[in-house]
Amino acid sequence: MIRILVQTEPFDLGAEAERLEIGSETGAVVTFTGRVRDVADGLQYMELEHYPGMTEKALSAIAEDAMSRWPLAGLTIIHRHGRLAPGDRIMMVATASRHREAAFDAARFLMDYLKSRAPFWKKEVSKDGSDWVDSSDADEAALKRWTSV
Amino acid sequence: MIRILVQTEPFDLGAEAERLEIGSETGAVVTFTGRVRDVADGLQYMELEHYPGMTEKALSAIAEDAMSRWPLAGLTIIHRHGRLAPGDRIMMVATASRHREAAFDAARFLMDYLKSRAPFWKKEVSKDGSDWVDSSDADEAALKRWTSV
Amino acid sequence: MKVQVLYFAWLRERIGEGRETVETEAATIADLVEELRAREPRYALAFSDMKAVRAALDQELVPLDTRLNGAREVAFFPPMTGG
Amino acid sequence: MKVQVLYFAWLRERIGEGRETVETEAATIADLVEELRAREPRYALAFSDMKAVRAALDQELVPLDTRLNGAREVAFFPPMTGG
Repeated sequence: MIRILVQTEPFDLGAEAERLEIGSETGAVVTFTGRVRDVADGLQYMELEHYPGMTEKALSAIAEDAMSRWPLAGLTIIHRHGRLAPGDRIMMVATASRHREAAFDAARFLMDYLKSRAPFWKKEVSKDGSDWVDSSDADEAALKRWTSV
Repeated sequence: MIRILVQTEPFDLGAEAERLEIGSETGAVVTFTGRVRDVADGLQYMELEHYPGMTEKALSAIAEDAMSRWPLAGLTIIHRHGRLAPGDRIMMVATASRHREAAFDAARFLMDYLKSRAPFWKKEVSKDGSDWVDSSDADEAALKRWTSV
Repeated sequence: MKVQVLYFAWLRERIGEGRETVETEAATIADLVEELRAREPRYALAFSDMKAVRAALDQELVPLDTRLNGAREVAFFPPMTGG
Repeated sequence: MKVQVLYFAWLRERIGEGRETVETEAATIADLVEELRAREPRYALAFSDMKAVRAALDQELVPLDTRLNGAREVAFFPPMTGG
């Protein structure tokens, strides 16, 4: 069961986790929540741009890949776009499985792929100007964990 | 900020995650929720015994260890005891950090230690009788991840 | 051949629009970049460092030497920063 | 020397109580196990496979050859199954 949402509105982490807690075969649910952090010179807001159409396709492909790699009962990806304030939630993933190993691995896999393969771009706006957030070499390197297998 | 609760009552995962989302330095919150799974011959309930006094000490020691290994803004451990039905939540951990790596690693570390080093014992009661859940070699082996460093 | 060309993030800002229809005979995405660059300085500026540019063909991430092959939509953007 | 002895899970069930005060001259936890075993069959049964028994001294997990050294509380239990 894959659930993918791309939206400007906030989401309810507790309710999303509960959606995955169905039946009595799911022993483990892992969630990750990403939030807007402040920057050195005081963030006014973050503007999250995305590529409508491709975003949904990319998230679905990443989700299907996770479902094929681990025995998951379900997974959820919610990613916001638009204007976000410091401390706002940006996105979440949640994974459900019989055991903790699969749930943890799959959540981490989803995050590693979302960071570098989902078409979102972050712009940080502070009183001194604005900057597009650079992609990180560490994030690109993190993907290698999953391809060397 | 360490929060540890040992209780018979259910807990509110969403509210617990939100407690860790303080300020604008925390970019990542990871949660793990463990649930009672059914067994082959139909679980009536699970009885969770623990060692009052030692439980709180052991959980505190595991939590302090995690705080010293990773740059965490906070972590939460809630573990229930008493009688639980199939599908009930048994326990949760939550970790908060600037970045996802520390939050994921710390949550996994907490789970690995809770499995084999927190004084809880699970008894599964089905209509055909009852059985104490055996500890798993895989759980014991999982601890090695953290000691070989 | 008519193709929809999309720009995101600072590529969009430098070029000044997010989407346009381009008439092109380019065989590959890289050829299309050359044609655009030759048009106007704002394109030359946007495409000055191709190591910082990624492309998608009909909404699939692809290398820059990929052939257009009748694609309807080509998108240019910096490395993604999701999550 | 008087020491509180606690039993959990199937050790508690086999011995038939969760806690008792024991008068002992044992030097180590293993010595205490020997004393208990000699007492009654239910103790011998509970302690028949020591590979399946863990111990805590004053609420700290310790090896079975640990010296009692005036400890107030000794606990016996199977490998833990938390989480």
